[in-house]
Amino acid sequence: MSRASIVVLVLVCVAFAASWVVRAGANEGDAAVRDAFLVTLAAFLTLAIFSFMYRDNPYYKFAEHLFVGVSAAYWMCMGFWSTIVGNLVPRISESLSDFFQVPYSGGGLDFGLFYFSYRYFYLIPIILGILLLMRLVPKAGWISRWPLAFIVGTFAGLNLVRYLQSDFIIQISASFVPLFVDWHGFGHFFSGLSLAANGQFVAMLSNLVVFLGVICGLIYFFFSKEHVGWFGGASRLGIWILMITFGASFGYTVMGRISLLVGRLTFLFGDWLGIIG
Amino acid sequence: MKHKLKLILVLLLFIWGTAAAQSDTAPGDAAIAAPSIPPPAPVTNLQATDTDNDHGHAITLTWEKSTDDGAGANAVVAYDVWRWYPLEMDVVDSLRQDLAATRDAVRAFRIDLPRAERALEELQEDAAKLNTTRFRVAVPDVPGFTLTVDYALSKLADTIAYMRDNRPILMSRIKPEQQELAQALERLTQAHAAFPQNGEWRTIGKALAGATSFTNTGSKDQTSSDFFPDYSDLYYRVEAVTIDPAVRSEAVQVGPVQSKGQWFHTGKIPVVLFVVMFLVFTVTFVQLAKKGTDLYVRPLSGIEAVDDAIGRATEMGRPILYLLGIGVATEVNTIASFSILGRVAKRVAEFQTPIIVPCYDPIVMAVAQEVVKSSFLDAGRSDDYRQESVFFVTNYQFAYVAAVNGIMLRERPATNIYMGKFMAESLLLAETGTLAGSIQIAGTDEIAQIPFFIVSCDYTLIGEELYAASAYLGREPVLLGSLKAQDWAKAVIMVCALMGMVATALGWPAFAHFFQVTG
Amino acid sequence: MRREIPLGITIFVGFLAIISFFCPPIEGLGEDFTLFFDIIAVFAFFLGGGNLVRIHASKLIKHKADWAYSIVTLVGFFVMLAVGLFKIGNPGGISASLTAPGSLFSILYMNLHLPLGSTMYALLAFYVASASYRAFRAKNLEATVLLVAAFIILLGSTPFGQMLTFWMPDSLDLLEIPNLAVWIMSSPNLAGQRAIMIGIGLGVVSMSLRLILGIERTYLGEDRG
Amino acid sequence: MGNIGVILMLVLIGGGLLWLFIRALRGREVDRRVVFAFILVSVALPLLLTITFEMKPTPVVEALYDRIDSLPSGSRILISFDFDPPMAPEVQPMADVITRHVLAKGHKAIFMTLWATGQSQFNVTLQDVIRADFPEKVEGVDWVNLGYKAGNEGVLNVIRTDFKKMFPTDVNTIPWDSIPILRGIRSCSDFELVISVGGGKPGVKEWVLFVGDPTGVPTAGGVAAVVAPMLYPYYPRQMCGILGGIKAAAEYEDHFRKNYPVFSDMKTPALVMMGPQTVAHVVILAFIVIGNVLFFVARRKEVRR
Repeated sequence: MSRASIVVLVLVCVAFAASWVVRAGANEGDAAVRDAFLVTLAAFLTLAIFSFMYRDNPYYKFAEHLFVGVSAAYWMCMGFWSTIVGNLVPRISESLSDFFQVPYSGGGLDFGLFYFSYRYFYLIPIILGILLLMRLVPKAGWISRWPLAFIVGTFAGLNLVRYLQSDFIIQISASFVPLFVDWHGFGHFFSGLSLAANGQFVAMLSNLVVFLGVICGLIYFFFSKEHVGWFGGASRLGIWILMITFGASFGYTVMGRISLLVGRLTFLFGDWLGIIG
Repeated sequence: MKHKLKLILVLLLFIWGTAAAQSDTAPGDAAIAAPSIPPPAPVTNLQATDTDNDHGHAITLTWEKSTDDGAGANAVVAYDVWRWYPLEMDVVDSLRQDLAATRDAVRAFRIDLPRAERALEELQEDAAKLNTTRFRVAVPDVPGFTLTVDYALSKLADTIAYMRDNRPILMSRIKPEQQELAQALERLTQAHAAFPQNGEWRTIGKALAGATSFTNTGSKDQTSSDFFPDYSDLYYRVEAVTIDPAVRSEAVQVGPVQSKGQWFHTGKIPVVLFVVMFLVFTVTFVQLAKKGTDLYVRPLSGIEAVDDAIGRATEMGRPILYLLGIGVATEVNTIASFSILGRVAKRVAEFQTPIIVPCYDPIVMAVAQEVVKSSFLDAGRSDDYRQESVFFVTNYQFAYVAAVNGIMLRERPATNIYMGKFMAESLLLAETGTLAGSIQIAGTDEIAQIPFFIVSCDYTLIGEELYAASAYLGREPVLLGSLKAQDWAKAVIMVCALMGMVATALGWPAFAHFFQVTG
Repeated sequence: MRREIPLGITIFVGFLAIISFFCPPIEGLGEDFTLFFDIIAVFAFFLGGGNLVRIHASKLIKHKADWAYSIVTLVGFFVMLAVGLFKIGNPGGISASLTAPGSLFSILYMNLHLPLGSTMYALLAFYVASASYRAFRAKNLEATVLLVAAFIILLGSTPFGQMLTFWMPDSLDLLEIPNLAVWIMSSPNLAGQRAIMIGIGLGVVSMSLRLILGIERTYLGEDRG
Repeated sequence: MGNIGVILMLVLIGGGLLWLFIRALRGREVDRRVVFAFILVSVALPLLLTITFEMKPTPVVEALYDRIDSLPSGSRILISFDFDPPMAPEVQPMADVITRHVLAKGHKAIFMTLWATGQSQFNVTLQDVIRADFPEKVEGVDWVNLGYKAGNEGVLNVIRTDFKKMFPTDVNTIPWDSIPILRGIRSCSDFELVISVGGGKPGVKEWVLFVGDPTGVPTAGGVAAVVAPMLYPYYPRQMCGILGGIKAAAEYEDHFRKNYPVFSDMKTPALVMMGPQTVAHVVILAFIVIGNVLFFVARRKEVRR
């Protein structure tokens, strides 16, 4: 450890302690000391992450490693309580439901002709889960491919039809737009020609842009045809449309990112330092 | 303070008596007023059919409006819908409620008995500590209401005794009650067939004036209170009602009708057609490719860059970082990334460059380990494979980023490859990668994140290209065949869009209507 | 056999899932499969958590670079795990929600996990700026188009966009920056989004078909088509 | 005092940018840490000085406002809180102002969440809006919170046809049938409007795909800016209004405040946030200009060589 880093460490510790004491004095109630510690800790972690922007440093490393450990455990606990206790147990066992004090729901699959109780149906994921854990046994590791095959297969099937319906068929039909909006002949069209945002020309222009944009965008994605000649021209128009899309998307997103920073600074200035209301 | 919890149990006792209570509802006697307006005309052409495209348990009624639906003194304001219920339905209902009550009671006992016992013990301990039983404890939720400890103790003891005595009895009742319910359910079909004996008409709903249809649905769950029996003869009546509820048309009756599930949802025919189209295209072109037909694919710069990037890493003697993103193994983008990882890992094994694969999801990690391992095996370098090169980081987006950013600055990989699903972390990763001076190749189908990759990575695969990448890298004719099929589907779409536009311009809604998917 | 059985499973369940979409009596199967996956994922947490602990423990034992920080990870992991799995310090005991207000688990979440996560997220504000500065340069035609679109949208989301162009006559008011921003969002942007969406839809469908038909099997650790 | 602060701020930021611009003309790059510092200052100072602007609603925002406003009062509206604390700064203001509008108009609000973490976010709205501004509204009669159910899109698949199956009780375990506001609600189609406020997955898009499209119930959403462009293809056919990002929230707040004078002094977190937003945007724009100046200066040098 260099001398400078020791000085920094001491300063950080002093600042932490000072903040704890000052906050504890400002807070009221039974848990004043505890709350002061927690808010100081949260502020310390916030600043530790921000310090990464300057460069990698021990405080960031500390925050990063803490974050990894805590978050891994957090999601494990959430998974256990919400999936196993919340969804699996109520379907398979009445006495376990009572143990965890969740309402037993039972139920099953009703195919009209026969009835398959969840009590047995939901043994399938348990078996698959145990097969997955066979990875830990070196000789039987290959059997863990079964649950993986199950997962990939089911979701390939489900995604296939879902995407076909929602991202595909519906999007195609949404691009069926009339190119002639409010059409009363050429005379009317040219006499009213203007760039007014809600005028006839702009409405028609928008529809044309959408239609051509979709077609050219799709042409850009053609893999098995060389992009030359008119096809190449269309593909070039397609990439421009995509670039406008990405530019717009980027510009729009900046807004949200600033809000997040405002949120953090509000915490630092408000909850921690108490200088804004 | 701490006696509060215990006292809940005492209160439980007071409530207990109501456990098996049943309530009778007497039908309200509506005052019979002399009709001041003439009754409206009844509905005509009433039809009852099984609701289409469902799993059963529903009947749809349709009718033509009463001629008085519209205006006039006796204008129809609503249509009352009635269904004939055999009395057996009530039997089923009450049996179901009994069973539920018994179950609840058993469960309550199972949970509350140990709590009551504990509470009794604690209360006794407290009393012993204070050496008196002459204090009062507050009852929660009832401000200002307190009980003497003596009273609370005796009540608790009574509760415990009551629970102990009754639990076995209650438990032994569940089985027979279940059987009884099952038998009653079996009798339902017969009871419905006995129309009009042993049953009565009950109102099941209202359709507002102007409506010409009504759907009567219920649950498919036999244990639910609104269970709707399939394959049973059902009868319906519809009456037109005026503003004065006593003035109504004569009832029109329809039946018998049975509900049942359909094996095919006709509203989804367009989807089926597209599935079949895809299947035909894919199989055809894959067969063609297998026969050796030469299929052209245009070069993708992002893909070509992968090889160079691996070469560069080898020259510099630095590792390659491969990220599968934050998708789980069910998502197709993650699966596409597995395929790309397989190809990349094979090259990496050939070049003997180290590879680092930090994973976001344990299942993804398991698959990735499998993929990398067999790629090394294929390259004939299974000895070089180290399992710790593919590892789990954490299951939370930003913690994952924090850790990967650390890896980037500390391990200084020569090349970062991002393939799969990326959300907000895209820019955090890519900017840190730029800072570390790595060559970066990205590919994602998250539209919102593509711009960030475009601005900070050297090469970016846009949307669909991610799915094509594995076929490109694999260079197997079969996979290229499926790319060709994809292009044909694209051509079909463009033709459809063109035709759709023409159809809209000419005012033919039928074409657009075909693309309507219901359900 | 080691390869045929998993492939058979994929093909069988894949087609089953497709059929369930069209067949009302088993339309709920997709839901059940989702839940199956969640349950299997919880089993997989044992793999993930085990892997995490093993890596950091080995770092610690072998005194690799930054080994001291592995202690932080391990302590954080085990403390959070114990608090969460056994609901330590939860006022409502076992029946209360894991994240009940006042429980130790939610206190740790609110004061460790949340500030860390939000701050990591907020770093984006800075990175967006540095990326715009570095990358939005008119190097070629495509880059210029990207730059101009982003510039107009950025300007349109500030009140200055209005101030710069409010003098435009009504017949040209499409060119007012806020209107132009809206038009870009709703016309070319929509076209681009839609093209990408349809493309992705196609890619997903094609990839899924390859999986179900057994053409693509890299995920099974097999690199032969 | 405030004015002096604003002027000082403008001088500081403007002067700094001018200096960087002049450096750029000489072909000197800006270090990324300098960019970071400018962003920090341009967000922190307006926040400390609370600078706000007037807003004019864009059509997509107005569409949602008009939809809520034109429904006959007493309509039942489902509002889903599908976000978590890290996302909250951006979408919580939308959830708050929509809730306020719905209740002020006399509609019935039914709340739920698809995110485990959405529960605590609802509590924020409960404290800040419902309890604070509408103490007379009765839980169970004017509004109800159904809470969280695990299962993401699975939940939507179920409630599309059978709400009670997924939510047998509300968050306080009061049975469905004994809550007056829910009487007659069987599925999502029984709502006059469904609004999802969120920014991730599952979120607004899932609501549109799994509920709005199949049932035809009007669906609207408030989302983080990053998701908004992805939703535009759904407007106006599949969605009847979109709030994208804090700017839309600010527009909604301003529009609502003007039309409901009773709430003229309500908290407007989104409007407050627009100050830092605007300054930061201008700074980013300036950096883009500086970057391009640098690029052209460098190119000219190359051409000369």
